[in-house]
Amino acid sequence: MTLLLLSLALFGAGAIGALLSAGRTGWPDRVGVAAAVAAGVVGIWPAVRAATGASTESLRLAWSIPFGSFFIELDPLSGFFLVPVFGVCALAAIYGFGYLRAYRGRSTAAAWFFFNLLAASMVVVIVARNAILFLMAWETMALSSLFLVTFDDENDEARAAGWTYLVASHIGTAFLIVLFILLGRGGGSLDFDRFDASSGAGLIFVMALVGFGTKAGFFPMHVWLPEAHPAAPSHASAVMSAVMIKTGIYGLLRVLTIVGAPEAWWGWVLCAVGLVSALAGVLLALAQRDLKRLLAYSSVENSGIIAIGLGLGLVGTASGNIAMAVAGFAGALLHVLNHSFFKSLLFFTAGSVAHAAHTRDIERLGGLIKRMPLTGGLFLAGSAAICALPPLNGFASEFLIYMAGFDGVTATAGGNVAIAFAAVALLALVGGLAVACFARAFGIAFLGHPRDSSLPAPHEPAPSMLVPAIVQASGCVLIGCLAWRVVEALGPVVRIASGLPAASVAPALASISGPLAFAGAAGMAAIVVAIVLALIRRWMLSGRRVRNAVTWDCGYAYPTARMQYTGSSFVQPLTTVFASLLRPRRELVEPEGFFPQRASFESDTPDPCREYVFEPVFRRAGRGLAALRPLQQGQVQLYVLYIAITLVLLLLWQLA
Amino acid sequence: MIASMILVPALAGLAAFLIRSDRLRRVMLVAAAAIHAALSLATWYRAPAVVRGAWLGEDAAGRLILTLTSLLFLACAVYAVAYLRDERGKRHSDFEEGFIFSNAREAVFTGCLLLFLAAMTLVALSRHLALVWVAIEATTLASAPLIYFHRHHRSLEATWKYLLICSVGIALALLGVLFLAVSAIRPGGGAVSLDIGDLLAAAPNLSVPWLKAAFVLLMVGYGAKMGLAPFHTWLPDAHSEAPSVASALLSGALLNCAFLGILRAHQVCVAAGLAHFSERLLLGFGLLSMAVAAAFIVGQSDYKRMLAYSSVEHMGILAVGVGLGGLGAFAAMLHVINHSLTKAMLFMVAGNLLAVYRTKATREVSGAVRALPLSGVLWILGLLAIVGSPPFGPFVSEFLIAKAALDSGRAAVAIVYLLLLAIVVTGIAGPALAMAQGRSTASPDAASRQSPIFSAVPAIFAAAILMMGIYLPPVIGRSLHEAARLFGRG
Amino acid sequence: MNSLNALPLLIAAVLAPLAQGVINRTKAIVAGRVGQPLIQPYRDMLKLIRKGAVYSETTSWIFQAGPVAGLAAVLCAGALVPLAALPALAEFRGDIVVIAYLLAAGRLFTILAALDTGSSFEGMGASREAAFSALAEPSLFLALAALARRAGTASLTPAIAAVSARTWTQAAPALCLVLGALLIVFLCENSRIPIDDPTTHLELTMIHEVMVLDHGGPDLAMIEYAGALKMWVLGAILVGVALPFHSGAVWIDTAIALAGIFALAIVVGLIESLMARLRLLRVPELLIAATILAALALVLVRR
Amino acid sequence: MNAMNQAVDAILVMLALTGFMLLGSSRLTACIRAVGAQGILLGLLAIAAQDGELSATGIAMAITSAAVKGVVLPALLLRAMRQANTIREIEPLISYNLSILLGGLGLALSLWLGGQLQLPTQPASSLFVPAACFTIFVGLLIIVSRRKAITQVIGYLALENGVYAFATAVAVQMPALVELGILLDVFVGVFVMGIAIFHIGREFNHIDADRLASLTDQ
Repeated sequence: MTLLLLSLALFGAGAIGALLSAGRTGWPDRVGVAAAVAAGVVGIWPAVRAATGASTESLRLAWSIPFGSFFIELDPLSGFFLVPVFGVCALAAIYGFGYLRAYRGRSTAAAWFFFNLLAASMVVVIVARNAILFLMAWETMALSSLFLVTFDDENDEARAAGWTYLVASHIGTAFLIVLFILLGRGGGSLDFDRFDASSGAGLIFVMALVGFGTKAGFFPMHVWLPEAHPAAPSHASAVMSAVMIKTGIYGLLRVLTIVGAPEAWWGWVLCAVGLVSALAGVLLALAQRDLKRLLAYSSVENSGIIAIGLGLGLVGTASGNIAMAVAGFAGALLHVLNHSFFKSLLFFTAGSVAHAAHTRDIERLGGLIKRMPLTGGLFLAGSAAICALPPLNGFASEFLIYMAGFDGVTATAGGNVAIAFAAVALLALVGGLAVACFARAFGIAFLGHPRDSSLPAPHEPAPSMLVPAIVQASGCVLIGCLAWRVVEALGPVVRIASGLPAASVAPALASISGPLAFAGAAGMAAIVVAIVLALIRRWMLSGRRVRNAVTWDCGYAYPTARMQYTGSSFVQPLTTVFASLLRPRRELVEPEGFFPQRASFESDTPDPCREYVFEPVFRRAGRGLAALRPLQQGQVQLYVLYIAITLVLLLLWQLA
Repeated sequence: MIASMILVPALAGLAAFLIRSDRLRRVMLVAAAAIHAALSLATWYRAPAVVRGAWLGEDAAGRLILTLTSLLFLACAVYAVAYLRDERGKRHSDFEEGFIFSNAREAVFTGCLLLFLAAMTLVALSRHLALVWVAIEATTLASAPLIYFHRHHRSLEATWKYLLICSVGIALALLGVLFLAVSAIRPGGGAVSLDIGDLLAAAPNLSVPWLKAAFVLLMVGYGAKMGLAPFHTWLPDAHSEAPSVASALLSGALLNCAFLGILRAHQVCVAAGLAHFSERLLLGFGLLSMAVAAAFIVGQSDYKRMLAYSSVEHMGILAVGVGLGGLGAFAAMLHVINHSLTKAMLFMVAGNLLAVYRTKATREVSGAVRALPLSGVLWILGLLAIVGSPPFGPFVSEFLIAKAALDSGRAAVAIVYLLLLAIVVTGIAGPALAMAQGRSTASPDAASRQSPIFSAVPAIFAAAILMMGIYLPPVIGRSLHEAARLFGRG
Repeated sequence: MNSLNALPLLIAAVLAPLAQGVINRTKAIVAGRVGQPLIQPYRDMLKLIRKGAVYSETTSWIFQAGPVAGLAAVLCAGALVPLAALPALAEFRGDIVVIAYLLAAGRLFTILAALDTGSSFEGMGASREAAFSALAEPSLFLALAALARRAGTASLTPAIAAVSARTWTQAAPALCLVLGALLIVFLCENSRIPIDDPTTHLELTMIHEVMVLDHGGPDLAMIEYAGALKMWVLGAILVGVALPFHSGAVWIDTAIALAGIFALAIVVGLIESLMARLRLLRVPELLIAATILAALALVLVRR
Repeated sequence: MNAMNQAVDAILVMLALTGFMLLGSSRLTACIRAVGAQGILLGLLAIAAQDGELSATGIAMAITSAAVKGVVLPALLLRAMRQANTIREIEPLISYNLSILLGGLGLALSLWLGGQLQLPTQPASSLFVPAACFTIFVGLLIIVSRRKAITQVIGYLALENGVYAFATAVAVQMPALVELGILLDVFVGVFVMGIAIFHIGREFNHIDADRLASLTDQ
């Protein structure tokens, strides 16, 4: 606990220090990074100890704010969610040190102030055990990340994104306010341990789902996410995508632990939300041209996958299917951890690309892997991990979720089977689409020829931007190969999250870790075989003629880089299949005549939810409100008339 | 001591009209404000006993609003001195229509400021409802010239509307007071005076229909002053045309005083067992005001008007809070403080922006953080605070009001309340970001010429707002409870 | 796990190309030709292995990683698939998922290798491969899930072992639907008619063949071999469901299984000679149809 | 005693009639005279209402208020009118006939109110409440329906007169309220001054309040 408080203090010091040293160029960066890294290092140890159930400490101080109290607790669940917070924040800080050099010529003090503030507030959110404290931290988190999003505020998109984000998070918070008031109604206090959800648990669950789902990026409350995450500087995007949206998952889990025994329909709802989010996320990611936007949508997808896991877990607990419950919760939790690894990795590398090539539009990139082989390799690793390819960590967590699904398929009855089947099938579809999506992202951006000669020649980024990515990548591999150990260590967390007794959790976990080990082994075997085959091929080719030529051009004499397949054309088959859902925007200039001059096909996909739901609603509402404007049309006679009429009506009403 | 709190500003105000030298007058302004503040703070240490039948006295609610007013006024006085020094002897070209206009005489402005303070003090301190009425009347008279400081047709129009609407309202309020008097007449002849103490004592046997009618009239009359919809119509005009320091006082102090007037009537109703009746009215008008304000805030093109409407919204919130009773009343009293601090600060910052950008059109202002670093940041902070986002003061009170609504089982009220707050957020978030961020459209030299006082004063307020959000001094908390108990119904 | 468990993998490794030969021969016969000898695929691969290699300057190490990864993935997947009654080399809960994702891994690298060439032909093929196999995934999983539901376990070997003659008598319709779905997936994954035509000469209409246009020599050999192996492995699942005969004796079971697989090969050959390739736009509809078949199967097995 | 009561009733009726005069007449001078008349009537009312025990202060009050309301203010208004050289209210927002019609409605409303709110004071004419309310109603109606700022001031005066009339009803019980009435009149003085001052002080060369409409949200 003391270490935790110390790390909080360090974050705070970093924030203040960055502001105070604003005057001298370079200093805010040094201070901010140093503090963040130190805080991360200090904090991760107690977090791990708590996560593994070694210790549960709490601290409760009085607070003069009505119903407020400074009550924090570090239990396995909090500890588990704190680990990535500290880890990713520290690494992102190091990365940002190099990345923010791009903004030379303007003070980075604000950036580092808000970065450290964001980190600190996330920590408080996760340990807070009082509604007021929680909401304060929650909103501080939202605001500090908001100002990171609009850090590059001279660009209009960033400001628009900021507005969307601010509004979305406020509306989400409104639901949380209702949630906490409902929880606190009985106990007369807003401390978590005094909550009682004896009445209206269903309503409470829905409130939590909407309020926290907005932060976690569940469809359709995800609209802010693809706007905000790309706009932020990449180290901030990494923190937001990899860690911050997980606080939504955390909140949902925390509420579940409070409300006690779940009902089956919660699981179904959560599953359904997760499936829709995952599918929508991956489809929209598939159709994006902006690399970071693509990653943001894939965060929506992964939030969905986590939700599927949780949903299956809830169904399991509700229907007494322990194996399913444990597999579901374990999978979801492990995926939380894994996603924080590969998503930050992907954002780091994507940031390096944007940093080096000065564009995030994959249609203009290409051939990067020759210029920046290391970054390319790292991005490939991240892609493989997020596509859940064995033996990387993404596979481990999705494997567990599949396990939960299959347990539901084999060992339950009624609607539970149906939802489990749906989960398995759609997870499979999502997996396939994810492969397509990242094949496109990596293939178009890193392979082939550079598509746009006007871009500057890219180069590997500074080591400060490579090292964090390398760390995360190795993390992906390690967790993937040792997943079975990790899962066994997850025991305490799963116990708290699922509310099941330790006696039944431990064996269930043990029974999963075996298959997990096999699965990992199979993946590693594949790698070994591949290496062997590669060696065989080298041996065969040694001494034979190996020459380089142009790509076979089907006899066409003048191939140019612009003849390559573009991202738009790559996904065209899928966008046509799902056109009714995606409604892609297509600019097609058809070739005309016998000697066509120019023809082109471009497609981009704005968020259909935003385009066809939220914007119309807001526009309508705006028009409706504007219809009231004539009330204030300037004539004082009219104003007095209002008074007179109101008065007469009131008197008639009250005295009659 | 109480009397002195009224006399000091009143005499100073009269003197201000006579004094020739500007410097001396400014010194006196600040001095009077400081003395007044000191006196009002002193009452926290040695609270003067409230004497039955005495015309003046200080109860918890009065003390809160008085202290708030007087501290606010002190800050505004400092700001005003700097402002007047800037404006001195200039002839301005109107930046909307380009004509040349001059300001009212500084003596008039200063004098009216002080008389205004005196009147508001009287509102807070008078124990006799008729006297309350007189005081509120006086505030109208004293503040009208403040609105008409810039001598041009728009401010003239605003003043005219302010005078007419508030006077009509006040006349109705007088009728209400008379009705109250009638309701206090015992059938057997002989009557209870309008002293609050006597009224509360005699409350149970007041005649109900007269009391109801009286409350309706007072509610409408003072409501016009307080800016409850649909009587709020003067507010946006006055606030957009008055000099910012005046707007700050109007929104931060005057509205509270009118609110206090309504509270007194409500107090009597509660004592008379008509709590449900008066609370229902307050709830209704509160929500209505919030709704109207929300409708006009969304897509508002003039940022000073936007602030004015947000005042209407927050008056609605106060009414809702009191209407909920119990915890709601406590929250409302807390919100009085939070809103006054925030809104006063916002109007001052708006004044700074106006001075530099020379436009009230939201669309034409951007990059304030670059042009006026401190003011720009304060602008964002203030707007975030006013829409009730943690960790600022208003969040706490607004949260508590929502809690009061849900705890008392009024789910519908809570839903509407939160929905309207959300709508307001969508309306204010835009300007908050768009005006503060982006490339600056201001002329750098104008920005550089601005005196630090202009941003220092609001900065103090910002600190106070943040403090109210994360630490509520126990002494304030106690007197809030005391005040809430006056009309909290248990 | 005794040494016999290695049998399915070994058989597959050895005989996989033969199945291809059978298909080609069937087509030839139907077309009234004599056709190539059954062992022609072996000859082709030997020839390729003996050649040198030509790599495009455009390409990077990804291009060379493609074939290797593809083959490795299929080999490992094969280790988890039983040959009808013969249990697989390894079996554990959820090996179904591992098989599918190993194949996916192989596919990713093949696609990347294709994109690495920077030629729009390969791009075309890669794009189609990605799209169609993604659409095929759900039907594969649903079919397997249906089997798992019947067998009460999410492991392939027992799931297939659980399909007995009695099962057929009980749940014939469900199993037929499963077979139908699996068959479509099988054709799609192995890019056979009606999804893809391996023998077309027009790149614009190809899927798999065009992806590997730039590979030659040993690389191409690996790709061909991997393709054959993949077909064998998926075919083994299909046959396992279709032929529910478990005599205890290994040799009989093996014989039955081989018979089954070659029968499948002949079926494929017939399909290829009797049907035309679908227009690319129609392919998704076919795959969705497969999903629906599998879903129906589920409705049946739920009871 | 009884005579007093009849006198009170008579005064109240006349008050109501002046109200109709206000509504009906287009000439500003006529309106101003009507308001003045109301002022005088109120003075009489104040005396008549405090039946019998005439206190010196009471009489003084009555006289001063009659002087202010009946003489001073009308004079001010007439002056202001001449300065703004407007003789009549040209096309009001509501036609005179309609205003009179509405006046009738208002009278009905006031009578109903009088029925609802019985004065507990003894002895008091049952006409007090209706007459007062009606006068107030007339005031509001004029403010709402007329264009000229000066006409609105007249309406406001009528409104005040209504309130004052009611005050006299309870004046017997609490003299403090009469002081309020005075104070109110003083304020009205200030108010009218204000008007006078600022359109003497030019800016507009008209005094049409409905053309003071540049501040809107449209």
